[in-house]
Amino acid sequence: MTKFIAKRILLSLATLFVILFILFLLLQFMPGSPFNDEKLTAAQQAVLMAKYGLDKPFFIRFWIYLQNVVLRGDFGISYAIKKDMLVSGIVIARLGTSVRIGLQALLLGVSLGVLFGVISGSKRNTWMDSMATVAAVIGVSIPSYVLALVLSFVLGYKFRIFSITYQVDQPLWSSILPTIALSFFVMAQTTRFLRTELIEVLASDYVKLVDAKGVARPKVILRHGLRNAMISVITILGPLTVNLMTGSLVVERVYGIPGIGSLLVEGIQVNDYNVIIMIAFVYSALYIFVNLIVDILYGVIDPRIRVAKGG
Amino acid sequence: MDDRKERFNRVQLRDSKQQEMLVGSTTPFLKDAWRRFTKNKGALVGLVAIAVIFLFALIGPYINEHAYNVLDKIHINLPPRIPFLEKLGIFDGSEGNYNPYIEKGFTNDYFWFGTDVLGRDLWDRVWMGTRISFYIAMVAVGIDMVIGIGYGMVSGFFGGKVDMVMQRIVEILSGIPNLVVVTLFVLVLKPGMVSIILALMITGWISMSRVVRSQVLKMKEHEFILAAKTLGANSFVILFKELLPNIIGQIIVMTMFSIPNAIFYESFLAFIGLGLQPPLASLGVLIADGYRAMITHPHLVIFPTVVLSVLMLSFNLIADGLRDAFDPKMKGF
Amino acid sequence: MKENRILEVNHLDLSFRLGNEVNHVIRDISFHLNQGETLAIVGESGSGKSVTTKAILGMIDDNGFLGKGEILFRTSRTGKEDEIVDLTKKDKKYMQKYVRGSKIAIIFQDPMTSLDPTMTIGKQIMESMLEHKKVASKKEAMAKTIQLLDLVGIEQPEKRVRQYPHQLSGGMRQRVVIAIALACEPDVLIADEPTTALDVTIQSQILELIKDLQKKTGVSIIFITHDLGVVANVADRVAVMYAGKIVEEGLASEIYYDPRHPYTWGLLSSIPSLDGQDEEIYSIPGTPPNLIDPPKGDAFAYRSEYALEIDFEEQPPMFQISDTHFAASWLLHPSAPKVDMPLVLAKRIAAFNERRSQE
Amino acid sequence: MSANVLLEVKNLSQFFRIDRHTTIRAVDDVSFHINEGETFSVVGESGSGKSTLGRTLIRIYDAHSGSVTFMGREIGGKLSSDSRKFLRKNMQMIFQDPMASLNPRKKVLDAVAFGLDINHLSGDKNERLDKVVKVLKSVGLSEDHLTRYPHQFSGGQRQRIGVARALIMEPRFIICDEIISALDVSIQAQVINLMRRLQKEHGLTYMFIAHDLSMVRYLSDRVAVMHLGHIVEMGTVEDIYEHPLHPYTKSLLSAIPHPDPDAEKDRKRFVYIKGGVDYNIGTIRQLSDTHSILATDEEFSRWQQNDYSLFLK
Amino acid sequence: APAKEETEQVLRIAKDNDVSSLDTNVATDGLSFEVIKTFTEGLMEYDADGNIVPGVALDYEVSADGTVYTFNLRDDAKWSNGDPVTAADFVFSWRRLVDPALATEYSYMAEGIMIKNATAVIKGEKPLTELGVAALDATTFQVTLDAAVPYFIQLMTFPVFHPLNEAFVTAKGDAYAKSADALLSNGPWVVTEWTEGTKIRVEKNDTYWNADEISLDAIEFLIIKDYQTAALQFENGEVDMAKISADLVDRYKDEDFFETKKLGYTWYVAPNQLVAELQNENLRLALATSFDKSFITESILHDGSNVADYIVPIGLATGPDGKDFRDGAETFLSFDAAKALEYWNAAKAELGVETLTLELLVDDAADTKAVSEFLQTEWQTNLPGLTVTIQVQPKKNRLQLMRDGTYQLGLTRWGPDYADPFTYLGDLFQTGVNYNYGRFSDAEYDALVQSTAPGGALSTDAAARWAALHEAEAILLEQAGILPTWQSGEAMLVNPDVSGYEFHVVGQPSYRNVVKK
Ligand SMILES: Nc1ncnc2c1ncn2[C@@H]1O[C@H](COP(=O)(O)OP(=O)(O)OP(=O)(O)O)[C@@H](O)[C@H]1O
Ligand SMILES: Nc1ncnc2c1ncn2[C@@H]1O[C@H](COP(=O)(O)OP(=O)(O)OP(=O)(O)O)[C@@H](O)[C@H]1O
Ligand SMILES: [Mg+2]
Ligand SMILES: [Mg+2]
Repeated sequence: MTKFIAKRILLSLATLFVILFILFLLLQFMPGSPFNDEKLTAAQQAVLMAKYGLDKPFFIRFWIYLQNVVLRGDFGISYAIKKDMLVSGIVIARLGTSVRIGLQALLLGVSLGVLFGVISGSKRNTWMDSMATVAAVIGVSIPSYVLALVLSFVLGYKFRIFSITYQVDQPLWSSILPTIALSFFVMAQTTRFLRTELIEVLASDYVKLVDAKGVARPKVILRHGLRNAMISVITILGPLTVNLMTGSLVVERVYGIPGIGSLLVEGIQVNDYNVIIMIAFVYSALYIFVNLIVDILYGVIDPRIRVAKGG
Repeated sequence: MDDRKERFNRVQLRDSKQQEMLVGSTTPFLKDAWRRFTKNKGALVGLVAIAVIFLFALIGPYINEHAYNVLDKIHINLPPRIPFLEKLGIFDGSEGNYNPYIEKGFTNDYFWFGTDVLGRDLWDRVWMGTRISFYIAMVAVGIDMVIGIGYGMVSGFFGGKVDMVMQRIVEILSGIPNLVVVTLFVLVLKPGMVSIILALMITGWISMSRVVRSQVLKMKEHEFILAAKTLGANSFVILFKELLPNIIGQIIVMTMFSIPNAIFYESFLAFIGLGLQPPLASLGVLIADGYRAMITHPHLVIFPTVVLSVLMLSFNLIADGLRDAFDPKMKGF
Repeated sequence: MKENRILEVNHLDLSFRLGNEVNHVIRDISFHLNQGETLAIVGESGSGKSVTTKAILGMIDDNGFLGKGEILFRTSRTGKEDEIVDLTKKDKKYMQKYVRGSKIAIIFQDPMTSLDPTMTIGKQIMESMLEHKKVASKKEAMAKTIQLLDLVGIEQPEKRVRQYPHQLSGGMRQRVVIAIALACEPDVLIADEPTTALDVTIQSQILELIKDLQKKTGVSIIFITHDLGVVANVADRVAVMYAGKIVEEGLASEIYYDPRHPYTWGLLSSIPSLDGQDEEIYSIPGTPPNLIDPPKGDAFAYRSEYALEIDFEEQPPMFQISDTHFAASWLLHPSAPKVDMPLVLAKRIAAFNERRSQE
Repeated sequence: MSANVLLEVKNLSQFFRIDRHTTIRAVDDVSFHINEGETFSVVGESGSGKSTLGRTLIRIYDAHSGSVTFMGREIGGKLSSDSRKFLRKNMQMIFQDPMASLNPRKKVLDAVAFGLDINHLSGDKNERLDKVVKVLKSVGLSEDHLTRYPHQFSGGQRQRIGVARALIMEPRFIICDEIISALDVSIQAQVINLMRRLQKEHGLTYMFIAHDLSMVRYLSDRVAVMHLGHIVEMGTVEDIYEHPLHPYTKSLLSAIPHPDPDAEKDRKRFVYIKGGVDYNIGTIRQLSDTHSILATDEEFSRWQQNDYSLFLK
Repeated sequence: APAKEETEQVLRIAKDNDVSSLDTNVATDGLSFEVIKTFTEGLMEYDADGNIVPGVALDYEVSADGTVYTFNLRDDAKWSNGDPVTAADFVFSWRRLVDPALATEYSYMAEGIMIKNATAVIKGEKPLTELGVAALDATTFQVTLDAAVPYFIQLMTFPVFHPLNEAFVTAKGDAYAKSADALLSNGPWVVTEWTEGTKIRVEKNDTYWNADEISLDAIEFLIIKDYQTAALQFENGEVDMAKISADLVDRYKDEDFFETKKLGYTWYVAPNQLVAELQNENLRLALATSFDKSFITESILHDGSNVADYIVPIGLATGPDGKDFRDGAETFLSFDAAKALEYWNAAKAELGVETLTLELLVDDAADTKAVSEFLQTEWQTNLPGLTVTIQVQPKKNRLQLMRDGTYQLGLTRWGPDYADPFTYLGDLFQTGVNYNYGRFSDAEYDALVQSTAPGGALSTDAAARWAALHEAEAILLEQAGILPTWQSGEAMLVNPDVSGYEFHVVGQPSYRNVVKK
């Protein structure tokens, strides 16, 4: 197992390197520069570019950046969003919030999704199934910003149950609405996937055998059905988790959450290269990390894979 | 019991056709799938809904006297008002306790979905927007299918090193945040339809290619593929004549799922300001614009959202229905 | 129900809804299982063997429904006297609690897919013991599981209990499935083609095992297969099924040495004889009928060279040949003309009889 | 005798590399020949390498090592396009699972004509149709079936379509990979009869892969017993069934169930002890012209003295 | 959560963007300056009526040629660490502003007010010490300019010219101004909390010399980017002030807490004269007069913005006569569809075309998009034969394209740096000036504007200078060098309990006199 993980980590580092390179390259093509204030003269712009070494050739810049990142863990400074501040400071300050709310949403969404998925998958073609299916489809059909605003309008404004905006001093309480808003999609996806999988698993020979053993239905569904169905549900949860953790721009915006999703968009809008790269880097690293976790989880759930991977 | 002797006469074996009663129905696969599909109420509802929406997208803008791009400096920000329904107290042109139609004396005007800040008729805009959303979805999906299917088939079929390299590429592509790639794309090219479609192309096909690849991996072990090989079929023939028709069901299902994704994605781009160039407006643009005034003029966001949601809902229902219809395990149902 | 019978199926009908159509899969079927015996049900694919057993366990698919008929089962709940229950009248809850696994257990055809890939085999065996409270603790369940694995001939059972299905070979998996079935010491064991997916060597081991177990535990077995060689090996009595009906039923020796139904003749003849290499093997022409619209009269008549006119008009009743031997063929009617069974079969039976008489 | 050898296989091996540590030696140094017009059967337990052998012969897989001569041509190494064509035309294969071996989305007509189409042998439309109809008739199907899909047939009919598909190439040699295992008893007989009739009519040569030993006995001329990638015993039907020498062959034979309750009651079964024999150190020994066996000196002498105590239980 | 029991006066303001820096020299954006102004004080400050009044300076003297300013600093001004605010602090800060090593973006302000040697220092050609600033003693600060700058004093309120405590800044090094505890205050409040992306809180500074006059105990700037969320927060009583977008005006326009105000921004369409057709004056005039500006201000924006038939906005600058620059001034290029058509026909004849297609480049903001759609229709309706396409780009891109001159028509705006018409007429439209996107060029205009520039012929004659500026504006607009469109307004929700909020068309709002009941 350790060998497998070590191998994967090495591979991941290589992938990250390539991603970093591609990002760097992409930003090269981005029109404009971070010093693009309407009042700035061309000469001043050139001075600023020189100050931050942005006038150097592409490969040299990449090489310097790489050295800074690898040797010093220095992701550079922000050019525009938080002038001259260390990007790592800004991103890390926000990452925690994004990750936490993302995970909260994941937890809520997956719990509800599993509940609905199990209900509709095991009580197929009943009204409960129809309800859950419709809920799930609606869940993936309404744009999240509309949903977010409706939630804050109704629950935060009309009934004043929850805080409309995120409050740093009440991190849990004030993140309830965004958590709900974010969890909707996860819930819907989980429900749908789980339902399909569960129907398939419940029709499988081994579940029939468990049935024939006289095991009570709930146990059949939970112990055997759900477990096996989750194997493929986890596949979709992987990338979803990363998206959640790196924050949804939309939800962050509506609830005023200081997360990295909105920071990324802002970074792109103002060409704040280092911010973009670090967030993208964090995203990629998370993506790869989560996929690693998913693979390990597979192994936990599905012993066949454990052996195949030579653990 | 009737014991007549002659009933016990031996009978010559009937002709062989009668013995060989064919099992299964005689309908070909697609017809069969269609039959199963039509049994699925949800899917049918979805299909009908899409047909209706499509119809409205075609004729909607022409069935009232307004137009989607004509400004009306007087009739701005009007809530919906629909004849007959207004008598029931709904869609009577009031917004809260205020009825601009009455207050401003537009008593003979009916804007079914209301108007926007430029006085454009929302009914027309919604259906024009639907048209564009359909268009985007179709084009994007079309291209996505070509790339996704091609990529997935090659990767899955040739396996080995080819597969490894191709999967690494996919991993890298999906490791880069979509938003970065897409925004850069839209920024480098001019924002607009083409960029949006190209942007969708960059990563939109990945899930399709995954599905296709796994299907191909599953299928290629089937004996009929081996059989084709023993008959001398080359890779091209095997991929397109043997494999493709057999995974088409999965592909169609996947396509149905990626249509809402494309529509959704476009609306997301609209939200962050990377959408279409005005006065073109897709549903996504309408919602994004309407969103900003949601607590003031909710009709601006409600109508496009409802249409979008119904559209997505329908595509999703159809996708679900198709998945069941194409699933051989569901055979006979 | 007679004293020595543990299970009796009487005039059972079972159909599946297929869209607008109804597939009459089991048509007025009756048979019984005696205490401690092995009843083999043979018949070609699709004749309804599996469905019948599923009906006994109350496990027919959602689109299936029972028509008339009853399934009588002699059962005892701990401490009480034997009672006879009609399983068709019992709800799922009852079946789950008091029948499935605990009183009637089943072994499925395919060992590769019958085990949950994500659970150790030990847990899968223990599951039903714990569910039916046959053991007091997990520890006891584990001990018993190891015993069971030993019983079904798996070496190093202590090690195996912690393994997952994919770590076992096909033969071993089938043994595990058998161990699962035996976990609660059921009264009836249904083996639905337990060896079809295995190769000959392993098949013979599994067959030995099942027979051995029966000797040890006295369990009554319904053995389903289409392999007449296997049937000869395991069965006390044989029921031949065709198109949802039992067409012939009798002691194994009666079926093999004195078959009466043309379908049974066909089946027996289509096994290649050991010497006659040059002749064609006898084969039953055609395919089984479509039960959505079952033919009138004898469903086999369309494929039978012995068909009588009446076969196309009326279903034959069960004619009794001996105390234990019945067949549903108009050929057994007194008015029917005399016909001879296929020559190959006649020859083979003659050879059998000769050998028997020698012994 | 060598004049009518159709296929000659020498030291053929086929390995599958799973990862750095494991390589499956699916076919391991196998040599045999098949005579024109005969039925050569390969039997053995599941996983013994029978299918791999067949697939390697027909070049679904490229052999790891060894040579294969077919109708006087070497077809073992790299194939010229000419040889490839020759091979496709003269050697065909029929598969185990009649459903899985037919493309479910193809009508019978196209499925059967596939080989013609691919190799551009179909000629015009009518010619193609004629050929298909002719071959369908010869396997007992009719024109009515042309436009149907595989799922609309019964298992036996499907297998016949598979046969027709191979037959339309007018091959000399057909590899039948467990073509009846998935079929019902009654249907098995139909297919076997068909195969035998075709053999007679067209002078075909078969390599018949199976594990149903009674069927093998019925239709084979010569039999090879495979185990763990090796041919452990090979001979005429009579050699193998009446005078088996290898303990593995004996255990196989003892496992065949007979449709005879009395006989079955007091059968004695042998169980072959796994690992009892290391095939890699044995060599092929000729018992007679036709009968050969893989054994070491010691094993050979023990078996000849009927001492199987180390190998069977 | 229920509203908290308030014992202290805390003003909560919803802000639609975040600060980019709290370093006085480095900051560039409005909010940053606004926050900086709460905890620093410059030489001069605005009072409630918009008059320039002394801040850290007690008074100042100016030399006769207007090039040497000598400020006398008050001796009770203190930093929040107890140090006195001295002339050296100004010298340090100003030198830091032009330090090429720091390369601040706003160093151009030092050039703009013509501090002696500023340009050379910025370029690194002269040492920092050569900059024309000096601390004559602890409380006397002297600035030497290259020429008289009429608006010099007024710019002393601008945060980049505020003092810095050298000892503190050097001690903090790179960390300076990167967090709440790396900031020093000499203003009414002191930064106590700065949470990334969420909130900045300033609390009353007891060491401030004028602390007694300050009534607010704290101000919280809450970053809420979504206007609707901010508005709902306002309605819930969670914030006291919130800017709202045009879309929300309808909901609040009749409420007593709804306010609008005029900003100093003028929006205009810059026709790019590198495009051959747009060199045609009639075409530009046709474009300029063919759209109903009032619809934009009344219906699309309705946030207090004004129809702009001018370029120098209302309320920007007060002339020598004590009147606003616009007061009684001419208007140009008013909407007149009939006239526009005449221009159009003339243009078509001159260009020899019947139809024409032009592209309008706009920001991706909601308002500008709506306006562009309006412009498009108006132009197309009122000027038959004209087709207008719209290109929407993020602001940075739009600016880049306009700067590069690779556009046709561009909707843009200008925000004044100081309260003088020169900030528009001088900085924007002279030949060859950076921000002259449309490449407007007119010799007469250049000459006039030059004469009003610092050190120009009229730089000391206020009345003549004013007249010249009026004349220049007329030249620019009569040939439709640009197409003025509207002067920005801003709609806000303000808690009626809050009073004393001071807003300035140029410069930052002030909370010094705010009282919350
Ligand atoms: N859920 C179902 N819906 C419809 N028809 C069904 C269903 N289950 C079984 N059948 C049909 O019932 C008939 C009997 O099936 P069954 O599985 O009992 O056959 P079998 O005798 O066990 O065959 P095999 O030897 O192939 O296992 C078949 O024709 C089958 O198609
Ligand atoms: N493509 C492959 N890759 C890796 N291993 C393979 C491959 N094909 C076959 N094998 C392995 O080679 C061995 C021989 O397989 P083969 O299919 O030839 O056996 P078989 O005798 O035909 O068995 P069966 O009777 O089950 O069909 C097995 O261990 C199998 O797992
Ligand atoms: Mg069955
Ligand atoms: Mg095989």
